[in-house]
Amino acid sequence: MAKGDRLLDVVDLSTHFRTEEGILRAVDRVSFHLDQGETLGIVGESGCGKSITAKSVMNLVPQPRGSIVGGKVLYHGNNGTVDITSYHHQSREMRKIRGNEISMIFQEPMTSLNPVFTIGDQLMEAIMLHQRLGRAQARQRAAEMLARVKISNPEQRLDRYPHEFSGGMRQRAMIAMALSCNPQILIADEPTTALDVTVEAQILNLMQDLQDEMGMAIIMITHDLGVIAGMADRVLVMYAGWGVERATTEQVFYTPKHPYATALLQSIPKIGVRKRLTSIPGSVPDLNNVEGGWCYFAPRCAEAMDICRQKEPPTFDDDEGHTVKCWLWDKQQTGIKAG
Amino acid sequence: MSSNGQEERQKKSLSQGQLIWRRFKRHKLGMIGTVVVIILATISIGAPFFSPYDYTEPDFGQAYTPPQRVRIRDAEGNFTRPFVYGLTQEYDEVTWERVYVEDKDEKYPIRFFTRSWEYSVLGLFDTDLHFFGVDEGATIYLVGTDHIGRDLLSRIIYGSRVSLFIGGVGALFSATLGSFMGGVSGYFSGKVDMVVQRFVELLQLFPQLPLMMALSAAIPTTWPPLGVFIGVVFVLALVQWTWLAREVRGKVLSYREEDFVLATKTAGANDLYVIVFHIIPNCLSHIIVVLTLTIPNLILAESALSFLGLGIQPPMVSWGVLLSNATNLQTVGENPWIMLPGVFILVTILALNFMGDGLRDAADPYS
Amino acid sequence: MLSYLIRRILYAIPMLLLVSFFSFIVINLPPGDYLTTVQQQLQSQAGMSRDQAVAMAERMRARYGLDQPFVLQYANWIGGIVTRGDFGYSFQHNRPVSEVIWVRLGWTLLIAGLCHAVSVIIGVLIGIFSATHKYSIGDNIATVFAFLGLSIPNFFFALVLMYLLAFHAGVHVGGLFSPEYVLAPWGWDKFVDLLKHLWVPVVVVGLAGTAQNMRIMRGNLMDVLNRQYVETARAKGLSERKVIYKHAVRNAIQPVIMYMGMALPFLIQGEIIASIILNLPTTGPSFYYALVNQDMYLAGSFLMMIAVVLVAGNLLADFALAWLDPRVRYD
Amino acid sequence: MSAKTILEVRNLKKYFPIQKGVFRRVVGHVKAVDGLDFVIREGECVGLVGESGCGKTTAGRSIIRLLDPTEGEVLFRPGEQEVDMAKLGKDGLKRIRQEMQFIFQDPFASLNPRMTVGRIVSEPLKIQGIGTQKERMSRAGALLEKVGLSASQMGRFPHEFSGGQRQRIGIARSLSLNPRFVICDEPVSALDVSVQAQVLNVLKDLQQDFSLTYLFVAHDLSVVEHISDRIFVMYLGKIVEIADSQELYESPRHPYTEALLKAIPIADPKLGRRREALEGSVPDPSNPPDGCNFHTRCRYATDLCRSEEPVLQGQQGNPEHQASCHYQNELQLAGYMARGAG
Repeated sequence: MAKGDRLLDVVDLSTHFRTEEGILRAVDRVSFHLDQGETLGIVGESGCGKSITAKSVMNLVPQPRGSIVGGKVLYHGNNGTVDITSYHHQSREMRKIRGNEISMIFQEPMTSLNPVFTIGDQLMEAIMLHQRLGRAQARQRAAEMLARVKISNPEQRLDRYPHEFSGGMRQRAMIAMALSCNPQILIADEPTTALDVTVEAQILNLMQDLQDEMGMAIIMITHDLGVIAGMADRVLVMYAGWGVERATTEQVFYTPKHPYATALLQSIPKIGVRKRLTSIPGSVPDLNNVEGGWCYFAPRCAEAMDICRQKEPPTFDDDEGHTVKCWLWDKQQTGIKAG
Repeated sequence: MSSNGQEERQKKSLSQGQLIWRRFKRHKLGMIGTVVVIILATISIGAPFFSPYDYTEPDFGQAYTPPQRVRIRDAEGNFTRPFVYGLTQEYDEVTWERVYVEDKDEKYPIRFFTRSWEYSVLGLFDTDLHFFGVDEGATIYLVGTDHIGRDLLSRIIYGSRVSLFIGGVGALFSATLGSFMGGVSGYFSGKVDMVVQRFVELLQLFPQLPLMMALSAAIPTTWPPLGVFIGVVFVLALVQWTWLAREVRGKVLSYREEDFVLATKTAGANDLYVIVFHIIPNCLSHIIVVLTLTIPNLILAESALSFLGLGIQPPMVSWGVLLSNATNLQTVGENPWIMLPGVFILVTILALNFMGDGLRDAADPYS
Repeated sequence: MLSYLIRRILYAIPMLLLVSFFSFIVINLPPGDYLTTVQQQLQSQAGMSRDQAVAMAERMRARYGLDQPFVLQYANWIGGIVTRGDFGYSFQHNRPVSEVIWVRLGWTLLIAGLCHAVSVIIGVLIGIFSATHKYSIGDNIATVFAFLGLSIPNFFFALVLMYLLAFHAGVHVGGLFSPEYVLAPWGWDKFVDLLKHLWVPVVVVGLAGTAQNMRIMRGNLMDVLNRQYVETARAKGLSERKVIYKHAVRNAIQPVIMYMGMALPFLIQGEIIASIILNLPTTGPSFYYALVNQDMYLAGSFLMMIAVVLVAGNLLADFALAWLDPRVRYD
Repeated sequence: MSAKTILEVRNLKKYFPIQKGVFRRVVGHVKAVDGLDFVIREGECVGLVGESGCGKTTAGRSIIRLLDPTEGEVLFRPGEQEVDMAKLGKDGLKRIRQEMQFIFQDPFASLNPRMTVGRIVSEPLKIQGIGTQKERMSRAGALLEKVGLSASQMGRFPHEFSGGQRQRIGIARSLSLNPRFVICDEPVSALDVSVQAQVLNVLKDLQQDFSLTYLFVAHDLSVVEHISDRIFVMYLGKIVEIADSQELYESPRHPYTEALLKAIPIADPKLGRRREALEGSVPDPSNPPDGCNFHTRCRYATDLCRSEEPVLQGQQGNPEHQASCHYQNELQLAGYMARGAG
């Protein structure tokens, strides 16, 4: 497969949760795609559904309360195109993909490794499972992977337990584990949020180096616009379960279309610019049992119109693939921006 | 915003207590348990009213009467109001044992709010009103009688007073002691904590029942039944408090480091203020849960002690005392209904456990 | 690891001393002693005068050291235990205590140990099932069973079981052997007969423990299943079986092991009361009669030995935990 | 800056014992805060930055005596009189609490879930015995309005508010005693980006309106830059650099500061592409390296750095800009602006 080939098509993905208060629409008709070797950033604030989107792609939605209720996740793998949502979450087919073709690393490096097994055990597990290697070979490969994520003395470190590693080292070990089977896609769910800036920079650089070497595509999930700007080729902005804007990183940062994206960019403090921050008033709506039929961002939006409170905005697409889910871009409504 | 905005707002003006109550109402087993507990408590408070017979009055002619069946169909197969048949005694011709036979000619309807033996209400006035009974000349032993012909149901109802009281008061006593010790040890840590913790550990190294047995054996046999009763409550509470003390200590330790407690300290509050206004209110729901779960333990312990003759002494009755008549296998085989007080213990403990579990889930939904 | 173990063992020593002292205090609480009873008997049955009886009792007190101050009595007692394995004299049995307790303690430990093993295995298995089939019918049944198990007083359960077996199934119950085997030498038949009797106390005593283990395992496993490393294991592509049994259960079982140390008292107390009803030759009945008759050295020794067993049980649980969890070892 | 000094910290240390072995003997100390010296002047906002474990939170808590310092003086001068916070007894401490307050990081843990917002905000007044119940409540209402909430929400409970709102309630509480000096411990790090801006703006407005002095503890360098006049950089329990905010970002004097600035993520795809990363990780604070703390990770380190500990001192010709580096006058370190931003 060559760089630029389509790897993943997510179409109208909806994932819901049953909660005490009713149905929570964590992910609501979200679409995006991913090409070979590129990095897609998914950005949004807590509770916007970005993590659940990633877990849906892995078919790892928390059971039994959550389920994928609509849409498709088309994975164009080595064995042709499959729709991941059509597999049972525990099926053999799904497990062949997980950890082998699509891997994932998580936000909390402190808790994502099992405390009672050695790092080596945990690394070898996936290698032995997917690559059908014996223990000795798997151990060999595990040590190689640790060396690759720049952990010194990999042979000795294999026999260590997670609590003997620092946060940054654990995240490296997680990356080694995720990449040990040469996956096509690496999903990184806030991989550096729990880490210090200097360690964050180490980890992000490492991920970029490994991407250059191994050629996998990355889905980078984060709330940090700085991380997105540094890593992503294209960006999906999420708000309250919706994908509100999708474009190249340059487009999103320099010519954002959705008022939420614009406001978000203005609300982060910039060094050297000491003017008052533009804050977004209010807070994210409670997504339990919301009735649709309006734009969830309207109550916080400076440019909200009547229609925003009455009708859900459709997604508008310019010819260059820059999409936005906002009434301001409807020619019938304004004509100003959409011009 | 949306049509459910109204509801949103309504939902949101609830205190923690109200939220707990809302969650508790959704817990089915918890609610069932609570209803059973309320019924049991009502019956034990109104024991004389609900007892058809005087529980202390022997009737040697009626010894070991089996439970009488309440019928709603008479011999001709017609449905009528509930009634019992009269009983006649016969002797088995082979074994010469006494057997009770229903006399199908004598029908005695069950009457409600009847009058029979007299009792006094709170020492204020005397009355002879009872919840149910039958006309003079017949008997109504719904769960049979004991070896000297006392109505077992009345005895169970009176026994519930002692059993529930011991459970409730003992739990309250041990909860007070436990919360105090746990709170002090958790909040002040250091040496105080060391001493209390070692003592708690020491007590916990002994299985509760043998320890209670040993302590109960220390209650002088010369004491009157009421004295023994108070002694038993003390013994139970003294052995039980350590459990709560540990839990409260843990809670206090975690709350002590909570930011809201630190915030109060930075406002200049002293330890007493912090404990009274912040730590206790936050531990309270937890303490109530543990208290609820302590009651069944104590009822169980009391019944075991009394069963062994080391607890409540006759003529006072508790469920354990009643069951102590069932130690002889031969007697039980011939009169199996004397095991029935055990069913009451089981139901009570089950109901209290359900209630406690429901409360715990409601108070601490994320643990 | 080693320092952890040594610390636990060193810590147990003062605890053992405290336990013995506390046992001795408790046993000395009742007013009077065994010889008060003897004195009354001498008066009423042997026809002695009050003065004669008192004098005789005093002589016996002096002989057994019961006229000494409390602390000295304790020192003598504990000194005898530590130096000679002498636990004092049982007035009731007219024999040294050490001749009475060991066999009985052995049976108690055997039964409690069996119950422990059974309740851990069954409880953990049901707990795993329940947690992985949350809110299913099976889970609900298991939950109700657990509540029943925790709520039924075990003397009542023993009673009902005996009644059912004796009068409805026609089985011999009570004791550990059928009458014909009690005095018989050990052999296969006697062993089979033992098993036939042993299951009753095991079921009676093990029920509550099983229920408790099931509740703990269910709660822990449900908690562990929400942990990030379980998700990591799933994301690797491991089968659900492996995710649960290798990654989740291994972590969830630690509190069960910790609880094993704490569960021992419940099992032993259950065994004691069940034995009294089932009339087993274990500590239970003997302890009970020793208490009733103020046979203080015997009762005190039983109480202390039970606590000693618990100290040992807790130590074992600590070691097991350290072996299972590298974080504890790390110290 | 010629304003008078409000807080002077001298040689502040906070060690936590480490117990090990069979007898739990104290075998060493985690030197969380290891000798801080600085002054804070009235009306300024000082940012205290550093990575996790550098001791910044411990420093804040030791100053306000949530922790008792192991050593050192904390001279606080709210009015004419000077007190040493580190040596105050209970009564003195209670009185001084009116002048020095604290804002916590976690908006969920810092409000008692069983109290109404009105009670939470007015509680410090009650503890200090100020005013009648009615007066206290009206002050609480006014403060809530001040932080952008409504006085009508006083009867509600904390769980009914979002993270940003809760943080503002916490701020209102800390201002109820009308303090002069407030220590803000990572007040926005638990919040979402859009809400973070609300809280930062509130903090800035309040500083103006109540003429407050802030010690702003944080790990996010862009947030700190935004709100602070001067910045202290901490590494392994020590301050390594003190400078005016703008100067620090333009021309850092300590290699660690330089490394931090290079690692800041920039929300600009053209500039933020690749960040230069500091190698290695923070050494064990119970066993800090000899010489300069930072030499194990410093790209400029020499033998001098490995053997001799540098002192925090002013630069030639610029005594206000202090750094603890042997080569602070020689090294040409790159500032944040060198990355093309700003």
